[in-house]
Order: sequence, then C-alpha cells, then structure tokens
Amino acid sequence: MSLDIWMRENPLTYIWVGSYAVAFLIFAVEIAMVVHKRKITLQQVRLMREADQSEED
Amino acid sequence: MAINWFKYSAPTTFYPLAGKLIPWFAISSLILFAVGLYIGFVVAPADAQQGEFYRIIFIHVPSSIISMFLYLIMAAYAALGLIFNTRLSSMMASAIAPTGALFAFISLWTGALWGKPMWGAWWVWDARLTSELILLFLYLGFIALHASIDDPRRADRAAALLAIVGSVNVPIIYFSVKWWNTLHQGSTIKYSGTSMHIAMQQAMFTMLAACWLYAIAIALTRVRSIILERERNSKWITELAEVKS
Amino acid sequence: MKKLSLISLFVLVMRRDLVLAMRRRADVLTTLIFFVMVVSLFPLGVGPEMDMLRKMAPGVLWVAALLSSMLSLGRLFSADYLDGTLEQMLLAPQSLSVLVLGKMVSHWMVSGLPLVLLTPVLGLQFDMSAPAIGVLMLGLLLGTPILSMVGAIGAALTLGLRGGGVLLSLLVLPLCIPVLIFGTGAVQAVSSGLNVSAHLSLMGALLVLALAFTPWVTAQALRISME
Amino acid sequence: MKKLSLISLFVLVMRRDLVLAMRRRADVLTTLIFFVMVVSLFPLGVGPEMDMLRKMAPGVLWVAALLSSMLSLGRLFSADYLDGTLEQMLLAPQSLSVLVLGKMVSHWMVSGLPLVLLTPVLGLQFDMSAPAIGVLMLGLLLGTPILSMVGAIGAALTLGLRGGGVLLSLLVLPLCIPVLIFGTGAVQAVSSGLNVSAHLSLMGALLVLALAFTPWVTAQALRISME
Amino acid sequence: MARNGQMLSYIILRCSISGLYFMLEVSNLACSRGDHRLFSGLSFALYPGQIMQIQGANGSGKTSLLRTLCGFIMPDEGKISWDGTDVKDLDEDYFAQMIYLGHLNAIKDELSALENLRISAGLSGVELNEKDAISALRRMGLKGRERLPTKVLSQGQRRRVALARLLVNDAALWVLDEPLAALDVGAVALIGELIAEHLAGQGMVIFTTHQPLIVAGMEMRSLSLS
Amino acid sequence: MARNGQMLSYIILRCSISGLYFMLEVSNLACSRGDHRLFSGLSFALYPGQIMQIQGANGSGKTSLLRTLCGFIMPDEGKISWDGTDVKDLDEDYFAQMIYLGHLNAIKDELSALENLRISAGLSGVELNEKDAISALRRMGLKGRERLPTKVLSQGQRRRVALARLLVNDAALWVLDEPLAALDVGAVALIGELIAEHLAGQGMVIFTTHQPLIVAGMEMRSLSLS
Ligand code: HEM
Ligand SMILES: Nc1ncnc2c1ncn2[C@@H]1O[C@H](COP(=O)(O)OP(=O)(O)OP(=O)(O)O)[C@@H](O)[C@H]1O
Ligand SMILES: Nc1ncnc2c1ncn2[C@@H]1O[C@H](COP(=O)(O)OP(=O)(O)OP(=O)(O)O)[C@@H](O)[C@H]1O
Ligand SMILES: [Mg+2]
Ligand SMILES: [Mg+2]
Repeated sequence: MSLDIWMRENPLTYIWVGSYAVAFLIFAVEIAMVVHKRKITLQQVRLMREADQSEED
Repeated sequence: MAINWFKYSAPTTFYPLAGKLIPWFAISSLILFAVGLYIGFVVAPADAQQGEFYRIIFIHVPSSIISMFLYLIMAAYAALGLIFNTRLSSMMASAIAPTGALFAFISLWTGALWGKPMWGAWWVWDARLTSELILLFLYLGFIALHASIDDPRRADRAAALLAIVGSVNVPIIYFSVKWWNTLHQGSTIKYSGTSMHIAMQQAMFTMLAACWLYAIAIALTRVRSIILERERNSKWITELAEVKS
Repeated sequence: MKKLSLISLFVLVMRRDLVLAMRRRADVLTTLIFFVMVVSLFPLGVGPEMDMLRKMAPGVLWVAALLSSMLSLGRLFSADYLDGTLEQMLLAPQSLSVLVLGKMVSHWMVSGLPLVLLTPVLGLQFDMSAPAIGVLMLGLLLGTPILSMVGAIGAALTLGLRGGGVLLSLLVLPLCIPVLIFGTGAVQAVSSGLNVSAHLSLMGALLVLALAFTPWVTAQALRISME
Repeated sequence: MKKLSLISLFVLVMRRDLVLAMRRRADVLTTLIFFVMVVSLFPLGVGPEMDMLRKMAPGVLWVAALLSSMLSLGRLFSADYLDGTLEQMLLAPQSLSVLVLGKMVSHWMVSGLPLVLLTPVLGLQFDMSAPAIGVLMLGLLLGTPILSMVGAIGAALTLGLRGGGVLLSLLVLPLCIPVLIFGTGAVQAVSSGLNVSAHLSLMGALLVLALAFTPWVTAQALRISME
Repeated sequence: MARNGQMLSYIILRCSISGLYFMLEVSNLACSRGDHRLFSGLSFALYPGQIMQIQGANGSGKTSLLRTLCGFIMPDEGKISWDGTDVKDLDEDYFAQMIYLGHLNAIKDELSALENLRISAGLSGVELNEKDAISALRRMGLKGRERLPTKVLSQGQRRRVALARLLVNDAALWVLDEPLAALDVGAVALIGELIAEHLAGQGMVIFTTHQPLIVAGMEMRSLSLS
Repeated sequence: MARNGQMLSYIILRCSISGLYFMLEVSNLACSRGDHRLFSGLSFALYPGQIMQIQGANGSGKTSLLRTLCGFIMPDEGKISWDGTDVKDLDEDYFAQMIYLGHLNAIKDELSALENLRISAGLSGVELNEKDAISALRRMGLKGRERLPTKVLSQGQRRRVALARLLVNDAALWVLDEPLAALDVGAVALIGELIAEHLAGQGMVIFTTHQPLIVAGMEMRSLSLS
C-alpha cells in the first residue's frame, strides 16, 4: 500500500527510478559486457599469435 | 555501378567496415537519447488521463517494437547462414540474439512498471503481454541452444533451424491469444491522423531511432568479437593492427 | 536381396519402435503415471474447492499432457544416438523423413494416445461436465500428435547435449503454446455454451501443417546434430 | 602421497560438481527457465482471471519447483554412471555417503537455490502479497534441499534404466508430497492471517531428517544399482 | 598409376558379377577438428578389389577421415567422389553403395541378435528373411545366441552382431573403424576371411586398426596420417 | 606351491619398499550371468610381483571375473580374500589397495585431462598436485593436451588419460580390463613398461587383452576361461 501512495505522490521519480534508470542500467551492463568480451577476445588472439610465433622460432 | 555485395558479406571486409561505423552509430544514438528524453520530459505535456505515468511510453514502446523486429532480423540472418552457408550471417544472428532478449526484457519490465499505476497489477495475463513473454522465451531458447553446442558450425546451424521454426510461430502466438480479454491498449500510432500530441510523437520517434542506433552499434561490436574469436586462426586476423600491438 | 519400399520402411521403423516400447513396458506406463500424478498434485497444492478445480481442470490437464510428452520426447532419438543406430539411419539409402515420421507416429501411439484415453477418468475427478470432457478429448486427440511432431524437432536439435531434457522443454514449450491455447479455449468455449468448431478446426489445420513440415525439418535437424 | 580427509573429500566432490555445472552453464539456466515456463503455462491454460490465479499461485509454484528439480535430478548420477566415474566412486576407499552428500549439496546450489531467488518475480506475476511471497520463499528454502536429497535416492535407484526421468518422478513425487503440502499450507496460512511457524518448523524437521538419512540410503541404492 | 589399364577391365567385369561397382576418389581433402588441422592435401583413389588401411598414432585423425568419407563431417577443402560424381550430389545413391561400421555397434540391447540384424538390414534397404539372418549370425560364431537379447552378450559378442551386417549387404564399399576391437583371435581371423571374400568379389575396403589383420592373398595399401 | 617360501621373504621385503603389500587369493569361485554358468571352481592366488592374464574367447567371462574381484558382481560360490581376510569384510581397506580400469574411461568430457586426473586421484584418496599430474600425463604421451577438454581427444588419447591414473596411485593390485583397447603401438609398449615397473616394485597385475602385451623380464601366468 505504501508503495502505491508513494508512487502517486512522486510519479516522475517512480518512472525514472523504475523504468528509465533500469533500462539505462541494462544498456550500461550490456555495453560493459560487449566491451569486456572484446578485450578478452583480443587478449586471447594475441596470446595465440605469440604462441604461434614462439613455435616458429 | 555494380556493388559487389558479397565483398561486404565476407568477414575480412566487414570487420574493418563495422569498426568504422560503430562510433557513428554510438554517438548519434547518444545524441538522440538526449534529445528524446528532453522532449519527452520537458517539452511534452502531461497526459489528461494518465498524468505523468504515460511518460514510460518513450522507453516502453521503442523497446517493444525493437524486440519484435530484432527477432525477425535474427531469424532472417540465421536462415541466410543456413541456406547459403555464409559465415557472417550466422555470426550476425548470434550477435543480435542477446540484444533482442534484453529489449524484450526491458519491454516487460517497463510494461510491468506502467501496469502497476494503470491497472493496479504488475502483470496481467493478456494477449500482448503473454506474446512478449513468449518472445523472450524464444530468444532464450536460441541463446541456450547455441550455448550448449560447442562446435560453432553445428551451433549456428542448429540454432538457425530453431529460429526459423520459431519465427513461424510468432504470428501464430500473436493471433492465438488475440481474443483474450485485452487490457493492453491497441495501436496509438496510426499512419493517418493520430490522437497523440505532436511533442509526444516526436519524443517517441526520437527515442525509437535512438534505440535502433544503440541496437545496431551493440550488435556490430559484438559481431566483431565473434569474428575475432571464430577466425582467430586465419592470417588476416593476426595481421590486424589491434592484434599486433 | 529384395529392396524395401518407402511404405514398408515406414512400417519397419514404426514397428521396431513399438516393439522396443513393449520390451520396456515400464517406460510407457511411467509416462502415463507421471501424467496422472502431475494432474493429482494440483488439488493437493491448491486446495479442495470444487468450483475452482473445475475451472482449472482443462488447463491443468493440458499442461500435464504437455509436460509428460516433453519428458518422453527426450528418449525419442537419444537411445538411437547413443548406441550408434542413428548414424546408420542417416546412412540409410532412403528418405530420412519417412523414417523420422515412423518414429514420430510410434512415439505418439505410445505416449500421446494413452493420455487421450485416460482423460475421461481425470476429468471426472475434477468434476467436469460430459460435453466438456468430450471436447477436451477431441482437442487432445488432435493436439498430442502435434506435440510429438514439434517436439521431435527439439529432440533432434538437442541430441547429445547435456541437460537435454530441460533444454528440450525450453525450446519446444514456447512452440507448443498455440496448441495449449486452442485446446483449453475449446473446452472453455463449450463450458460457456459457445461454438467449439473454430478452435478445433484451427487445431486440425495445425496438425496438417505439422504433418507436412516437421518430418523434413526434423530430418535436417538430425543431420545437423550428427556432424 | 597425501591422504584426503573426509571434509576435503566432501569439498572435492562438491567443487567438482559445481565446476562441471559452470562448464555447462546452459544447463543451470535452462532448469531455471523451465521453472519460469511451467509457471507461466498455467495462466495460459487456465485463463487470465487474477483472483483465481492468486489462489492457485502457491500450488503452481510448488508443483513447478517439484517438477524442475525432478528433471534436473535425472542428471545427478547418470552422467557419472555412463562414463564409468560412478564405478570408480564405489571403489573409493572412503565413505560413499560423504561423497553422495557432496553431490547433493552441489545439486541444490545449482538447481534449488536459484528457484528460491526467482520466486518473488513469479509471485508478483500472480499478484501475490508481499508476506505470502516471503513465506513461499522460506518454504522453498527449506523444501528444495529436501527435494534434492530425497530425489537423489530415486536417481540412484533408477540409474541406467531407460525412461529414468519419468520413472524417477514416479518414485520420488509421492515421497515429496508432504513437503508440497506443508509448503503450500504455510502460504495459505499466512494469506488467511494464521500462524505459519507450525508448518515451517515441520519442514525444518523434515530437512534435518533428510540430512541425517538420505546420504546413507542413496549410497546403498547406488551399490544396488551398480551390480 | 600404371594400374589404370587394369582398372578398366575391372570396371567392365564387375557389372557381370554383382551389381554396379564404382570407384572412390578423394582429392585434396583437408579436415580440421576444433582449431587443429588434422590433415590436408590428402588424395587417393580406391578401385574395386582394393583394400586400404589408414594408419596413424592415437589422435592422428583416422576416425575423422572415415567419418568424413561418410559425410558426417564436412571437409574444410577437397572433394570426395564416387565414380566421378561428388558424393554431396549423389547423397542417397552413394549411401546405397557403402556400409560404415564405427566405434559404436548400433545394436539395441532389448532386441535379440536376430531382430537387430534384420532391422539394420531393413534400414539399409534390404529385406532379410529369418533364415539368411540366422546363417549370417552362425557364420559370425553366435550359434545358440541368436535369440538372446544382446544386452546379455559380452563386449566381443556384441561386436560380432554388428559385424554380421557385412554379410547381409551387397554394398561395394566397406568403411570399418577398428573392426577388430574387442574380438578374440578366432573372430579376427574370420574378419580376415570376410574381407578377402569381399575383395575377391570386387568390393572395396577402407579401414583402421591398431591390431595386425591378415587378409590372405591381397596386397594391402596403407595411408599414414601423422 | 613351492613358491610360498620365497613369498614370505617378499612379504617381509615389501614393507620396507612402499607401504604394505598383500596377496590376493581366490578359492573355488563360481559365477553365472543369467542362466548361464560362466565358470566354477576357480582358484588361484596372486603374490606380489606377479602378473596374470585372463584368457578366453569372446563371452567366456573375463570381464565378469574382473568385476567379481572388484565386488561389483556377487559370486555364486567361493571366496575372494586379501591377505587372508574375506574382501567383503575388508571393504574400504581393500579398495584402498586396488585400482580397477574397465571398459569405460571414467573421465569427464568437460574437464581437461589435468582436472580429470587430479579429481580421480582425489576420489581414490590421494591428493595430487598439479606438477605431478602434468608429469604423469606427459609420461602417457599427452604433452600439450593436458589442458584441453577431454571431449576433443581421440579414442586412444582418452584411454591414455584413464591409464594415467595408474601412475599416480600406490595401489598394490591393478585390475585391468582390456587396457590396450584403442591404443597405438607406442602406447602399448608404454603400458608394458609401466606394468614391468609396477611388478618390480612388488605390485600385482591381473588383466585381460586380446592383443599381445610384452612385459619385459616377467613370467606371465595365465588363466584360461572356456
Ligand atoms: C508487462 C507489461 C507490458 C508488456 C509486456 C507490453 C508489451 C507491449 C508490446 C509488445 C508493445 C508493442 C506492440 C506493437 O507495437 O504492436 C507494446 C506497445 C504499447 N504498450 Fe505495452 N506492454 C505492457 C504494459 C503496458 C501498459 C501497462 C501500458 C499502458 C497502460 C502499455 C501501453 C502501451 C502502448 C501505448 C503501446 C504502443 C502501442 C502502439 O503504438 O502500437 N503497455 N506493449
Ligand atoms: N546380465 C547378464 N545376463 C545374462 N548373461 C550375461 C549377462 N552379462 C553377461 N552375460 C553373458 O556372460 C558371458 C560373459 O560375459 P563377459 O562380458 O564376462 O565376457 P568376456 O570374456 O569379457 O568377453 P569379451 O572378450 O567379449 O569382452 C557372455 O556370454 C554374456 O552373454
Ligand atoms: N570436436 C572436436 N574438437 C576439437 N578437436 C577434436 C574434435 N574431435 C576430435 N578432435 C581431435 O582430433 C584428433 C583426431 O581425432 P580422431 O578421433 O580422428 O583420431 P584417431 O586417429 O581416430 O585416433 P584413435 O586411434 O585414438 O581412435 C584428436 O587429436 C582429437 O583430439
Ligand atoms: Mg579413432
Ligand atoms: Mg570383456
């Protein structure tokens, strides 16, 4: 019940905290994940390349 | 003027191209988000019936629409990959899936938050809502199947078959739940004559465009990682500047 | 040596699967008992109000049918996969789709048909009216083959993957939702005195569609999974 | 060579199973999603009336939890059985019960705990009140370990039998009915303003009992199944 | 390739013996599993009456090669052709001409040896009557066990049931992955005989084994993967 | 049994070498599967430093005998004793002294060879550090593949991972059911070496195989089941 009252008194805060902040948080997490994945993949590819090079030597 | 489309469907050329495009998509998405939010929250007036709560629409509708379209795009890419055996299309499909699932999730989440003040319940089992939930399950099924198969080629092909069968199911789900008592409102955007305030409309379209650009930028970034991962043994990868450094 | 025709190949595969099912009679029975048990758990979990139970009945029965055919689907190809028979089937010089259809039909006869026959008893437990039970049975009769056939696609795709059973449900359940909705819709329609033929003919259409496409799709899925 | 203590054996087995579960992350997720999906199927089958759904909710959630832990139980020993690890475990010169307990605990952490954490969201979908959701979660927190442990006995007994999954449910579901009844009873009690501690403490007692006996019983069942 | 002249006469001969016999040709085949290139640039041809052993240490790619020949694994490069046509285009016509025996026995525990044999013959398109099936099983040394469920047979007996399929099929090409695994001395000799007969009837055999296999009077070609 | 005198000195010797070594004694053992009596009246004893091969055609009961020795199958008659005590009473103390390697490899596809080896050592009560595990795997010819998931290994490589357990365990009695299956020539020779070392350290081996196994400088006893 208290949530209902609070919600009606502060609609904009409700919208922002509940919807927009969550949505943008999800975007942020997704961006972080994608960037992290790129970092990890690049690292792996570099490692593989170094391993190959040391094998050739 | 013959453009060689196949040239761009090869990972070799697509990888640098995507790298060049991503910043543009990202920056314009950011700008449009700012503009859209400004119009939506400052310019547009409060709604007569719903008061301030209607402002959820500016994130809810774009994410709903995008989640549905992304599924079709994903299925189309997957089908291309399955039929013509083009590696890039399959990679695109698996790059799109997580974004689509997240948009479906955002749509559900924002819808639920909108439902509480409007309908007095976080969730009702009506047609729209249910089909959006099932869409989320279809995305998750695609992702789960892809993740449980280790051999990437088999994973691509199996997931593609699932995506195609799933896309046949999307309209069926949509219509089969149609006659349920529906709380969710129908289309507000019509091609001719609209009931919406002009600023509301502007805000919504701006946010829609911003979300699209965001989705594209994210999918392209993800597909670049996938290309790197899958093609790590080919020569052109080891000669990339970012790998050499 | 005499060559086999397509029909006799279909019959051979179907008969083989039925014979195997009879040799492991316990499997068939357990699917059935699972169905009965899931249906009976609800009154325990929900409480004994007859009015509510009557309303729930079609939904509960359909969900239970869905779940129990999901469970038995896990076995559709996996035994053949593990012992190498499936490899040999893919190397068979005949149409794989026909072979797959044979397996689907025998799966339905073993796991779908008995559920339909058991429905009246369970319907009575939930105090359903006779016409409602009739429509429920008709719906299940049209719907369970669709479950077997659509499920076969999922079974083929998840072949050899760990967690197959659960993954299978994840893939197949969303695809089966229309069947569930039409099936329960028909019963609700008859309970409120409406015409049921729309629902049932839609299910018939789905069945024809499934018959036409799923064997081929499943065959493709099997080829993908064997790589 | 250093000898292992019982505790470190327990930790070894538990860690091994958790590592395996993480390697097959998809499995863990799919169990969860299966749970969500089964719960969501009911409103589709039963119809969207909120009042009825609210009443059904605890029953549906408990039945879904029961089913999804049943399904994931099939994998508890079967992978180890098929690749011969179980043979080696039976030949281990340490207490088999400790080893089994390790497997049970990791099974619960992977398949029971997440369900508990997911319950609030599903409760909201069914429009349950906050205290009801709280009691439901507490009940599941006490009850899901019991399901894992009692289920392990069934999993051990049905080892290597085809149709294991269904047979397993058949054996284990009846044993789990008390848990279901106390669990849903607690929620109904809180909804009607009654005291819930009786139900919950009974479940706690069941949990202690299960902890004391099931590992040993499961170990015996494994020995029988391997002959 | 001084053999080609001789080959032609074979090809003409075989038509009169037992159906059509063709040749298997592999050119420039490359295959990788995971990131690892198993072999590349592999070319060979197998003509009627020839036998070839694939050799190599554990993990050198023998199984992978055989499975590629069956179309289970798609090669990275190269072509496999049967009588000049790519097997991808032939598909079911190719399958009718070949038989594959892998690590797995493809027999059902619940069915008897007899039922297993008749059904697997049926799957490969041949209708087999009971008498022929029994005599094939007897030849494989399973006398008295034809009607037992195969579940109770030992490792080697189960392998024999699987091998009986070779006797009831007129496929030209036998692809055998470690056919001798789990077999005792007597059975190994028997397999040698069967292969010799098959070759004498202008069949072709390609196989792997880590045990010595003696095929009387045949020149054994071998291909080493390293 | 002229050996018994010699044996006693062994028994005294071994205490100083590597823990306690006992003897395995089987008397009047009978076993049947289904209605079929596989063997009966079987008696033998195995002393430290001895090796015994169980011989017999397919289906003669070799696997059944080995599984009986491990306690998986209960014998119809007869007794198996370890240092004079019935193994049924010894139970876990007996298991600590023996290691069984069956048809199945007991390795997990998702884990690397290294993880597999460390865990299976743990299960048999031994804490194994990474360095020792790696050196055992290298000895088995798996260099460079220690950290790959075993799923991607070939049939023979997987068998090698399973066999590596023999190197990291100090059990006195090795029970090996067709240890050579799927192994190439090099690996077979290696197993011969390992067995010779184990015997030299007063270990005992009982095994079956259909392939010849040469164990340098050891007298091979054999037991025929028919
Ligand atoms: C969890 C709850 C909800 C879900 C899953 C959901 C889902 C959707 C979906 C899928 C669409 C896109 C439909 C289309 O473009 O054809 C949509 C659009 C829309 N939703 Fe929701 N919705 C939810 C709650 C709500 C609530 C509570 C409201 C307001 C009372 C609302 C208002 C709208 C509006 C105005 C549109 C735009 C319709 C159009 O222009 O076509 N939604 N929603
Ligand atoms: N559960 C059972 N019921 C009935 N008979 C069985 C059962 N298990 C095994 N047998 C029979 O027991 C005999 C011995 O089997 P076992 O596996 O011990 O043979 P083996 O000597 O190991 O043969 P192989 O060399 O082929 O591995 C076989 O003839 C088999 O048919
Ligand atoms: N799916 C896979 N992913 C990655 N590597 C694989 C995969 N399958 C096989 N390999 C690797 O390919 C190599 C060849 O395997 P294959 O089974 O063809 O060997 P083989 O010659 O048959 O060996 P064996 O004699 O031991 O049976 C092995 O080194 C194995 O590790
Ligand atoms: Mg091999
Ligand atoms: Mg054996």
